[in-house]
Amino acid sequence: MASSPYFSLAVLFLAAMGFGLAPLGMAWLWARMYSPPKPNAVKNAIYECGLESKGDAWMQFRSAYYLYGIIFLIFDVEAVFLLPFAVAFTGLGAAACGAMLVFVLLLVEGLAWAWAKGVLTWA
Amino acid sequence: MKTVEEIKAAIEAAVPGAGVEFVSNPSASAQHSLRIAPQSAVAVAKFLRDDADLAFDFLSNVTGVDWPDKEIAEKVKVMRWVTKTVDGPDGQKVDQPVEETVEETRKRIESGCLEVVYHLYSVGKKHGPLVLRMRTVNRTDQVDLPSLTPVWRSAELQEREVFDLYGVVFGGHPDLRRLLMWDGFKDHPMRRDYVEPDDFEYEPTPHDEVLKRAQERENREQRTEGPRDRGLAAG
Amino acid sequence: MTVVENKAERAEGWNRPQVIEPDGEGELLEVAMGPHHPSTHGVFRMDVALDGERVVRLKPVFGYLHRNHEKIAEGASYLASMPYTDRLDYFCSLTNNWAYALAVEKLVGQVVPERAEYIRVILAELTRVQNHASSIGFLIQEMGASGTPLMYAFKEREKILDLFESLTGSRMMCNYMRFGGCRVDVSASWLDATRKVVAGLPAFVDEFEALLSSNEILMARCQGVGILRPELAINAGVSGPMLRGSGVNYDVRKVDHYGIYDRFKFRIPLGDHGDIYDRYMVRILEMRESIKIIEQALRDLPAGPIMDTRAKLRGFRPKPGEAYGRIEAPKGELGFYLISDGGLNPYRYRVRPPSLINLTILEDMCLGHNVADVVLIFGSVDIVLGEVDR
Amino acid sequence: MAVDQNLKIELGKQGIFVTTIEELYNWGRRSSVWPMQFGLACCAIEMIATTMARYDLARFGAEVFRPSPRQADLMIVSGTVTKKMAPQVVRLYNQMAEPRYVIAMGACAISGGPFKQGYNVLKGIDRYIPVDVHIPGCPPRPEALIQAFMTLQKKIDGQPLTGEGRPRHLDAEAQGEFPVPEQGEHDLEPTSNKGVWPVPITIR
Amino acid sequence: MIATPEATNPFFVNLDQIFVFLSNWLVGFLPAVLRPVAGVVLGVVAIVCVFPGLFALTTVFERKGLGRIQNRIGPNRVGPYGLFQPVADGIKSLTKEDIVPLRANAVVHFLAPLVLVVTVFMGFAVLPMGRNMVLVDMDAGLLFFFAMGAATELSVFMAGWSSRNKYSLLGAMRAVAQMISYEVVLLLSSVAVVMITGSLSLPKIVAAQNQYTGVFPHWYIFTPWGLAGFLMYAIAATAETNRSPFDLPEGESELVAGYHTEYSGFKFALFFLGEYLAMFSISGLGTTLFLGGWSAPFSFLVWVPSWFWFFGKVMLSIFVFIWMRGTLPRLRQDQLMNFAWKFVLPFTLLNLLVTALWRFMGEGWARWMVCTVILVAAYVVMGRVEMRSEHFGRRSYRYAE
Amino acid sequence: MNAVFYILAALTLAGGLATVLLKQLVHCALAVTVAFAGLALLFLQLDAQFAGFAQILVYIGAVAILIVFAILLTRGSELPKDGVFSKTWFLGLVIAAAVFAVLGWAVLASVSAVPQQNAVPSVTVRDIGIALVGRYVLPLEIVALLLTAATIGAVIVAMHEKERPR
Amino acid sequence: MTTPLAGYLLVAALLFAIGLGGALVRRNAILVLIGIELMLNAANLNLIAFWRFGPHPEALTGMMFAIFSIAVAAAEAAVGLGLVIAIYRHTNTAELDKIDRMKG
Amino acid sequence: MLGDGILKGMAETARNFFGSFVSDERLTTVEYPEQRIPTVEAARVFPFLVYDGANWEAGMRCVACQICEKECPPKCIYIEKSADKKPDFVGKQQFYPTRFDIDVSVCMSCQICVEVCPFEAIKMDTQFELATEDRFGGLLYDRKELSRSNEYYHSIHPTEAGEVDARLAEEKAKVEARAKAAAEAAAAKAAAAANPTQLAGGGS
Repeated sequence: MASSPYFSLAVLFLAAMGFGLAPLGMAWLWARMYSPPKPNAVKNAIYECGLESKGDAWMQFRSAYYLYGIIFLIFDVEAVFLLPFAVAFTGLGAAACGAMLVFVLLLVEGLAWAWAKGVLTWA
Repeated sequence: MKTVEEIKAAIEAAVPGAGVEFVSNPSASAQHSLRIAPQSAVAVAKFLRDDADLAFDFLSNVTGVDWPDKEIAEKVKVMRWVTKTVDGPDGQKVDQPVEETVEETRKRIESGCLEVVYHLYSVGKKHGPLVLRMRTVNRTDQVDLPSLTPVWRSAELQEREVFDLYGVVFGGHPDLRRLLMWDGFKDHPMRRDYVEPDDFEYEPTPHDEVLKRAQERENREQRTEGPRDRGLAAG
Repeated sequence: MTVVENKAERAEGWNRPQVIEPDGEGELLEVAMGPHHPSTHGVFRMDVALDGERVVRLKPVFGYLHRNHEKIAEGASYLASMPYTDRLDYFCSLTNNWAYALAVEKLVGQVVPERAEYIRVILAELTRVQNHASSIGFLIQEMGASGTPLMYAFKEREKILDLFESLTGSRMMCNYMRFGGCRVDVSASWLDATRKVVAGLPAFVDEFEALLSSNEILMARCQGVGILRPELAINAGVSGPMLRGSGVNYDVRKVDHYGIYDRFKFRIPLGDHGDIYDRYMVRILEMRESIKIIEQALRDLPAGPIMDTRAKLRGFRPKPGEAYGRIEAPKGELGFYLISDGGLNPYRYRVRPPSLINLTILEDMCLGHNVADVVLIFGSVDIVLGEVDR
Repeated sequence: MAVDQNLKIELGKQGIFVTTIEELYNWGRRSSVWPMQFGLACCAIEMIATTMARYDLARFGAEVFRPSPRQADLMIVSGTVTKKMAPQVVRLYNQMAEPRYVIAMGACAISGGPFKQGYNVLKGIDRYIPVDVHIPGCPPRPEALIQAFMTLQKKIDGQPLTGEGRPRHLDAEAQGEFPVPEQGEHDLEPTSNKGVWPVPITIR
Repeated sequence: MIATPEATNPFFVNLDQIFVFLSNWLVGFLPAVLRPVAGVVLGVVAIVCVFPGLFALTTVFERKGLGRIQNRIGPNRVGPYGLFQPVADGIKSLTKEDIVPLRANAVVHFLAPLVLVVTVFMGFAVLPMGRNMVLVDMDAGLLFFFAMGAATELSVFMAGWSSRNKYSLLGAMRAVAQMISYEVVLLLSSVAVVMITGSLSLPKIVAAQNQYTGVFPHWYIFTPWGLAGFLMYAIAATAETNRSPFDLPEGESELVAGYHTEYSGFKFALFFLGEYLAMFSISGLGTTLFLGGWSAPFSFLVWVPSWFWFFGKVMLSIFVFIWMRGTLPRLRQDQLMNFAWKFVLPFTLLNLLVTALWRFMGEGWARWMVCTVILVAAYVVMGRVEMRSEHFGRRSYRYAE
Repeated sequence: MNAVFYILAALTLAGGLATVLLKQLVHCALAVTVAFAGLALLFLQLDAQFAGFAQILVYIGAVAILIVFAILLTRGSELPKDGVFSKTWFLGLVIAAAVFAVLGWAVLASVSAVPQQNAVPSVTVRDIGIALVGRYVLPLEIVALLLTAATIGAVIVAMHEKERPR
Repeated sequence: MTTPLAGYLLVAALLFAIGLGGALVRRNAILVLIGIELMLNAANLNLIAFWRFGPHPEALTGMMFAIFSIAVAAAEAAVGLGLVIAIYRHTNTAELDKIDRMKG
Repeated sequence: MLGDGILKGMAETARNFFGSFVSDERLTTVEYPEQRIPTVEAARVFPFLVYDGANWEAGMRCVACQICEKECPPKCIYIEKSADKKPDFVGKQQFYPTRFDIDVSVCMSCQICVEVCPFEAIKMDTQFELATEDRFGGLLYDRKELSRSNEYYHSIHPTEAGEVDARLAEEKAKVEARAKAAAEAAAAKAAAAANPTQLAGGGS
């Protein structure tokens, strides 16, 4: 079991967790023992340039973010297909590469369309 | 550049009934000014800006001046009847009404005003300054003046400042709010009769007014609370 | 250049900021930038309404540094206001001194000895150099350059401040000029030191330009952003490098012929686009011109007294009257308006602060731009809060 | 404690453990004072000059100017605090995380300075928040700010971790919130925080 | 590998493998059952100790280096040469009060820095830091790295959203938009390397580059497509780690401190740590992909331990990060996004084609010429287009007398 | 079947349940990433390394971000005033339970009939790559078409008609 | 439980049911989509499990299906969420019953 | 080409980076407090009171004329005049200040007090390291804390102090000459007045 790569990853995961949690725990202990936290209404208010915060930050955002998200998603998926192809690339013939080229070009066409449509222009 | 008198004539020619008044400046700078009537101010301003010869397109400076109510004491000669003891023809002293001129000081309050002063230059013709002035009727309720912001944008913030600090209300100003003091503030601090808030608590090197207040406070504090240990026992 | 007279523009409200309609998607995010905000050069606040990241409304809020300069000056003697003028635009105390001295001299008709005029010119131009360098430094700092240009600017500024200190006794608050001259005379060693510093300035400007002027990121961020049309600039009373960045040839040094500027050969750089980059370049080029002026002044500096013999410090009572004196301060036209009622104190004392009036059109320049541009546009106006709020 | 703190730490690294937790704590605090990016007026320029090449506050590990009060330790009140600004200053101070320090830089911050006669000027920030170090000057030279900074470090060094003399932030009873003044019709209300600023008495 | 006398010298071989031997030696004390586990634990401990230590050093060197760029000294008082500065900063952060705003979402607020640190640490698992020095050699190592990198975006969003602060949320949204845009480039620019190497396993990628022609190594950066890919990778890596000139999410000039505005104490320190660790891991990956990983730059230097080269190269790229931070102003959001999608991404896609061309053209100088010409021409043309579409360029100025 | 499987299964299901039950939408989105991550780990446990990492990359890296964007774009951060469950929640629950019952029965009833292979299959990324442009080239191109169509469709649907002239 | 396959299949079934329940029970359209996403993922788990324990893992069928399914599900998510955003823009709500009412 | 401006900038910073190791021009830090920028002669920080001789109280030049108090722009000087008089440096009977307070937390270092002082009694110090934790005790200087010897004045402003000394010596000489003349005249007068009596006496 220990030879499995995932075991190392799990150990690293736990270690990283520990690395994050240990100092936070120490900080908490320190606060318990010596330096009492002193929360109050002004301190725990939202910071806004020294003024009282007006309105909520949780507001409606614009669709531009989402549009970029879509294109990113598509390219992420493309990468998922591209990576195994790339690994196999050295042993592949021109026809197989052509197939991949078609795949990539189809997605690029989507990108080009979005570009032409002005989606890629951040407002 | 034309002289101020020539400009005055030009204005009067262009804007009938402008009510322009020449105000001379006795100081060495000799920057004489024109006092314009508020009702025709915008028309005059537009003329000054758009006239090809004058072309005062650059409003450099806008400021307020406070002329407080003045107590004028004048001596008036008054004729009145006074009972005087005169030597009568029979040697007796007789009281007799006599008409006589008496000097009497009479006090009257001359209503003050708020004045707004504009300094104009011309960028195209490179001349200036032309000084314009406007006066309000008094300092209390009739403090309206027309805003020149539609003519010269640079008046926008400066007129707001005059409104804030002097209390001149500019009619036609697009956004007349306080500029420097906070919104809830009530006074106009640049007026000469403005009373500062009593935030005096302590000053190590007091003078005059401050010293008086320091002593008052000192007495009050000692009466009510007694001396504090953090006090600075100076002297 | 001559201002294009566009009659159609003279329609009602042409000089107001355009109204930007939000495009209806998403809500407006109302953010207060300031008074404690890293990019507002101190305590300035802009209430910004953002549609996405696009600014659709911007209301500047002033007064966080309103220190009642004018009120204090009306209660103090003419001389006592001089050190207060240092604290108006605290980058350029010497030009403030000069403007105030000039106004008082106009009021009482004092003549300044020639040597003092030369010293004033040298100091004012040194002030201009260090102000422009620092203001560019701050502008690029806002662009996020981790302070490197600012550091270089301040390195040079320190040299100039050393000169100020060894002459006037203080680094920033020089309190040097007096009505009718200057407080102390310059020494030969000071002049030598100045020559040395001035000799190093062109190299500094070159370095600055190599670091910044052709940087693609800087060009991309500054060009075409915050455009100010010349007609609006004039109408809004904008002055200084901002006005010239918009292509208007107007420099009080050339127009009013105050001091002895007529004796020096220098040019006025002008921008054609009126955007941030033009303002930046106009400042860079003005620095180069200022160096030329200083060199000429140092060469021609005459001997002689530095104070008008009739000048007096205490009990200074001008005749009743008024005067408006202005100079070309590094940030624009700095004017002082004084009314004397014959007393020891000015009856009315008014500062015409270029910083405040240059901010009149802040909203016009910012509307429709990205919120990140607001910071830059604001930085390119080059203000100092001490002068804006007084 | 004349022994150099750095030396002590070094000794500690080499196994000679002379460093108590209190000293370590104080050493850590004083060696890593991050100021808040907070400039008010003229003095702010000198404060900036202090961080610049000639004076280089970074040598003390204090060049990390944090724009957010949450991450800052030190508030350098550098310049005139007007009545319009005072509530914001106090709020910002409140929003800083403990331990926090305040340096009142320059005449205006200490007492209103030359502008104290003005109607809109707060006569000293210490009317509302506790100030650790005062630097007179108008504006103080950059070196003076560095010296004030060193004074602050010395002050931190002298603070015990427990017991009577411990600083405010270690004391659960001590005040943690400093009321933000309101802007009234003529003046701030209240005009000072009596808990921080007991009015001193002068006998003239 | 070309055998130089030093390379075969057992001393240098031992030096090269010193950490491997050390680990084996230490593990040797344990019973055989525990040995594999202990080996893993040792490796993990090494990662968890070395990189935070490197982070501490880097913060000092960054501050000192920036100082030098700016003609000043930088921290030099806390400990010898200021080296204990990070220790002090750490102690300070540990003992600082932890503020969670009342209206914030406390759980997410707490989790965000943890998620960041954990995911960033995970990336180190597949980086070969020297010969035989990799925690996990997986068949899909590169994919794993990117999968972990993708999760950091979520932590940034969590931080910004949970703070309920306008600047935080705006900063987080910016950060996420920026990171997803450049993540694509990061992926696609490494695909070129994978195409030539034929493996997603990072040790294999290094091994493929650890060959020499004469004294010169076969690093991919020394090929036209490799150089282009590296440039794009470097740009994307800078953006991905939010470093200048792409540091908008923290751009203090408008967003105060970006998504960690409301963080104090050690949580903030964890963000700081996470950012630097991400910088290390992304530089480590760049080193592995394009700069030959742990291989020596010249064949006569192969006797120098491999881990030295790896860390040396990483530190060199960190230096470039610092250098850029000291020089460049930052871009604007729209410019940054446009740059990613309209310049970097198309160029990277083109680079993929060129890479394919490179393989199909076979050995010889012709492919050097053709590939170089295509890439340079494309760069110049696209650069022009970029400058024109963003409306900037050099200007001249006029004077009035 | 071992402890790891149970842990991962529990993680996944807990993530799924939390997604369905939590009030705050952003919390749901974060919980669903946990479920995604658990699934990815299950894939890894099933020796499908590539699929597992691809799952993390696509779902946690992209889909979760997209969900989060969608939530912020529709003001989903605010808690709805009138409950998070629909009026017909009970019916939904019943249907879900019924479906689970059917599925579970089917699994338990049929799975023992399927021949099982317990040796670890040795599948490398290279194999996948070769298969992708070999046997599965048609699905690949179709997926490309689908993705392009999805891009265009999603963009058109989500794009805001710009009212202001550009 | 006799075979490991059954365990995975049961988990998948449970996840599917959870997803279905979520899709049916929640009012918010985004959560409905998330529920559907969960169901698709459950199917993926099935695919992988069958591939792993099936007779011909070297044929890669289940694996490839899973990968394609990931791609398709991602595209579905993109379009679905896009629809939600579009609907929100019209009706100013993402709650399904309210959307219903708006139409009616 | 896209990017050459950036490269140019990078080259510039690289030059500065490497230059900082070799050239002083590119490493301008002055490591305060160990190194100091030499104080220039003209420097001014806060005022002090000059006294002659060894005893500050006896030698204080200030005659409590209160001109500086009136002219001080921020009004940070507070003077109380004595009831009695003491001889000044020329021996003339003068008032002296029983209190002379300067609140350096208000002082704006403008030097106007120095300019208006007709008695060369108040001068500007160059000491700027005045940071203190004590707001009131530390920043309100009384006349004892303010007084510095003429030698100190010479040490910080040698040229100016020399001029002042020369001027004072001249004045003193003038006064003495006048006094001498007056004394002589008086003596002569006295002699003239005395002589007759002498004569008379002699004559009697």
